[in-house]
Amino acid sequence: MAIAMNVESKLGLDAFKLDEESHIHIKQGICKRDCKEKYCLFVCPAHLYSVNKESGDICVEFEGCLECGTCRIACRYGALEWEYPRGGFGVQFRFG
Amino acid sequence: MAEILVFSEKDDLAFELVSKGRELGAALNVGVAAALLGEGAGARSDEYFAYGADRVYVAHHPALAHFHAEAFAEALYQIAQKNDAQVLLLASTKRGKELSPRVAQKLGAGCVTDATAVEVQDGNLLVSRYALGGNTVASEFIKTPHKVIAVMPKTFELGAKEARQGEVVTVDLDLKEPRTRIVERREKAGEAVNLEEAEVLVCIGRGLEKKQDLGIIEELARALGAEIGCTKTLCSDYQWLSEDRLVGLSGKKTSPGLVISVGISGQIQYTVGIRGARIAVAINKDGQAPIFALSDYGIVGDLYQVVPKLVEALRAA
Amino acid sequence: MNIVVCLKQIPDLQQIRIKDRRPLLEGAPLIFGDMDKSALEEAVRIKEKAKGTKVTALAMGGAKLKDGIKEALAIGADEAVLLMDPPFAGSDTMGTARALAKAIEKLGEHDLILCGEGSTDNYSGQVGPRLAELLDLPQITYVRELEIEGNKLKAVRNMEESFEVVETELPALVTVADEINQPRLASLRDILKAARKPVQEWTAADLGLSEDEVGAKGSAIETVSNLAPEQERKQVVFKGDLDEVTENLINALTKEGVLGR
Amino acid sequence: MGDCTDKMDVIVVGAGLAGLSTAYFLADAGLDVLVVERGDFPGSKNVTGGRIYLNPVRDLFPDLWEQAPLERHVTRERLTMMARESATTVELQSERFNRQPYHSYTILRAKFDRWFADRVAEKGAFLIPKNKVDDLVFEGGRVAGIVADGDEIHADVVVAADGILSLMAEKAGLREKQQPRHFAVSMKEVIELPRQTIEDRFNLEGDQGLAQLFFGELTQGMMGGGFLYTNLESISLGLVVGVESLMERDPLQEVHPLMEAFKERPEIRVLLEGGEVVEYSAHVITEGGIHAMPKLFSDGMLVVGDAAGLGLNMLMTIRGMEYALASGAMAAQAIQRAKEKGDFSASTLAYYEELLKDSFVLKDMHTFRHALNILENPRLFNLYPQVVCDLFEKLMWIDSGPKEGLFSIVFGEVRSKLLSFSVLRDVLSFCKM
Repeated sequence: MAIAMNVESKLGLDAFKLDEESHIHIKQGICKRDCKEKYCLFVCPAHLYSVNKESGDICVEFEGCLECGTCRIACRYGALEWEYPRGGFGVQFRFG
Repeated sequence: MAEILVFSEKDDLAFELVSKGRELGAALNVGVAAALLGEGAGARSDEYFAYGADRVYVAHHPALAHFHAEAFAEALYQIAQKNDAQVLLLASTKRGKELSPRVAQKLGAGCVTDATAVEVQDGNLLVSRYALGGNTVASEFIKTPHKVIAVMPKTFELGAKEARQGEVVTVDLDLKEPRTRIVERREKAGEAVNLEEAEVLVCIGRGLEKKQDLGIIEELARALGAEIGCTKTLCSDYQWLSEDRLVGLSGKKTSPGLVISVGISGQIQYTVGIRGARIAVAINKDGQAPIFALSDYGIVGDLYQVVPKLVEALRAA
Repeated sequence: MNIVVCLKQIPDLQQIRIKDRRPLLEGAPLIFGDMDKSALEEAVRIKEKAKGTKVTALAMGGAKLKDGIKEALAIGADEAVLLMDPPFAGSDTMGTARALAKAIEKLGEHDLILCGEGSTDNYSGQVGPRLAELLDLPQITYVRELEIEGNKLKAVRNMEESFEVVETELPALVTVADEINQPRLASLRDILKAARKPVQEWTAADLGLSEDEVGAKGSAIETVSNLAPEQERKQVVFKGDLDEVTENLINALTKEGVLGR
Repeated sequence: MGDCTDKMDVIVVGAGLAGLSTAYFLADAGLDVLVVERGDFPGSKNVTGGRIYLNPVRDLFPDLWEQAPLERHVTRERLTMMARESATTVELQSERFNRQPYHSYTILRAKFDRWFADRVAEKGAFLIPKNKVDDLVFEGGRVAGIVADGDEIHADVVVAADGILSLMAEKAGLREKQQPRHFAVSMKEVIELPRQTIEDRFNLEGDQGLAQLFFGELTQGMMGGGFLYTNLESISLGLVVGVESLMERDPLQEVHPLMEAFKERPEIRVLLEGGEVVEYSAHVITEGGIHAMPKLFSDGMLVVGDAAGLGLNMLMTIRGMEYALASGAMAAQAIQRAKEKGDFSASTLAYYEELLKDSFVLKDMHTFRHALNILENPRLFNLYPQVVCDLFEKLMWIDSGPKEGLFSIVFGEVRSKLLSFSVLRDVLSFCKM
């Protein structure tokens, strides 16, 4: 297997216990009103954030969240309600 | 070992086992017999002979009027004991699968269910089955003198029919009335499907956004003359399709000539069900989805664009 | 009413890695299979309806079972019996059923034995029917709905072509399908409380079983190999515009002889 | 453990090194301790770059290290400055590092923490994985327990050991919202290679290991760097970028491709050849040092380890796990004292901070209080690595014509690139370390 990989396939290596509910809630109003930079699109090491082209909403594919917390710290506008996933859910590292 | 004894509540599946049983019997130097139990049993004896059975045991008994594992296990046990059958080949349908261990326990026998291959090795039978949730295939010998093997349907090719004669043995069994009673049968919604038989399969997964969109998948299936299968999410969670269309670990293990997986990422729970396919095709918008590594041909793209285009092209072809 | 639920710890399949076709089980946490959890949940639901019901969780396994069983007790089993003894290690379905049957007999009167219809790892579905045979009980497998009234048991079985409604009288053995219920998650408080529930550990000798009857020695199965299957797919991904890729695909499939039959 | 489910002596939130250390000592002292961990098992949510220094914590756990599932003891230390097309590496190979008891080890936390948790359970602590603490219970302004799934469980003391984001410390009002300036995001891949390949490739004998830090071009001028640690049968390779420098970069650039670009560097590519990536993880780490620490205690609550901001980038060494273990031990000590007094108010628990101040933990944090200012200097990540590599390259290069004198090469480079006011200021600021 090649060593070079894109981030999506890297996430495929990790074990994720999927919850139905997202542990990240985005206050779209704040994103649209206050945030021009959209830091979340750039700082997420799992590349989970995207902008919905039609609605302009910020979307997060929480299923692949590494729970690193970078977006939580980088969102200067308080648009992210970020909790850890429920117990037993989310990423489970085998090496760490 | 005097005999290989075959049983399935479905004659067509029993014929597959008889065909294979004949091959195994030749290698082990034993004959092949089949047990025909319950109402109407024995009507197709000639076909059993044509596929290779040397004899059939026909048993009529009130306790065998309906399939109850308890009574059927006792019946098979008595027939096996009386005729010194040491290998029992059953079809791993749901009924076959609940019957096998019970009769095995009566015989003090080791048992393998959901077998995907059986071969003779060193005078013994080497049996394969999926293990660890489909991640691996285990090859196993059964160490006990009696061996019970429940084989997945369609594992063995149906052999050619030959004009052969065999012996019909009517057996008297000492059976108790089963303690369970069937009070009702509720038909499952949707027309009957048999994915195991399908030559072409179109399987759909979470890439499909709405139930209404199944139409485009149906179009594709029509254009290909295919049956439709799906992943667990679509039938168990969303209930967009009936459960007999479930392909994978907890559903059907199929072996079509062609399977097209549409909008399916390729988790092992699903891919186990298409391992037997001769040619596998994937259509998925995520080019990194593991399904592509498990396919012969792939198209990376939005199924809502690719599938209609494919239907159009197939119709033109 | 006395209900015994049989549970098996299996490696968390999501955490198994395959390396050089070999499964790496080391490090994969042990969990109860989905259908085992459904069996337990069903037992607890019966207990919640029928006063005076006792649910015993019965499990065979290694040292980690002591931790794992807390979850079963937290979900609502009243007590647990653990078959933890080196001779049990490596038991196949026959040895497992033998040990479970002895344990159930030792537990005394039982009305209902609940099992998962198969373990989530090997799914061989053997322990339930074997156990029913050993205990001389009627077996009702693949159950998706279960009703118990007094001595009567009514179950809906999920068969290939239909749902089969079956009745019997207790005692009986039932194996459940995972659609029968959505097992609850054990809450922290319940897990803490569960620490006070009685847990017994029985050895093979306690059950009057010799080392040849259970474990690897008593196994009827010899596993020759257990490897990930080799599968070589061509892995051709067509690139280009939509017209081009569909045409390429149809050409390839025609060449393979799987189209137009 | 005791019989009372309504009240514990101590509830520890999070089974990382700090939380487990706290529970280890408290359970040993006979207190009722409950450790609540949200992962499938202790360790399953925990990541580190990769190495632990044992000397500061060796004596705290005299029985622990012999059996601990650590990876390799580090005998080779490398520091690599990366320029655009070249890299200069300084390497230390020390016999001192190869003498027992070993100085530092590489480590994989999912393995280690899980094992450590079993030791803690043996001491008598009650560990419950797969459960998340959602909130704190307050009674009369003091922390009196936790809320999990709607259930309240009470305790004399709650120990927040829930990692760097410490939602517990936040809920307890012990800190403000975290500032991007004080944190970096760290990405890491674990890449499997056969043991023998690792030993051959990095010139290691047996269980010897290598640790390598990188700075320069790999972060494209942003604050940060890279790391590589050899484990027994894998390599931990990672890249760290300051969150604020990422946010201030113009134009903004996605962080995850930096990791791939790093792996593509010729110096790195050869080290990974034939390997298989088996895990990708990421976490924020503290860069703020003492400036990013929350308040460490309140009535009924203590904060330990990463949750307390106890991590340091000392430029040459990255620290954290020792602080976590030591702070856990000191928290346990403070709690025991509070238990003896029967008083769990802030004034009694303040003893924890006194202990930290008297120890290497807060002394280090104080000594390296200027580290962030130095690290925020972009010249560290673009100019200096480039100058060093260019100079070295010129010294080594033989052209077709006559070679310039060595002194004049050095002087020329220094005069053209380093003779500026800002560089002088940098030198002065480095002296503060």
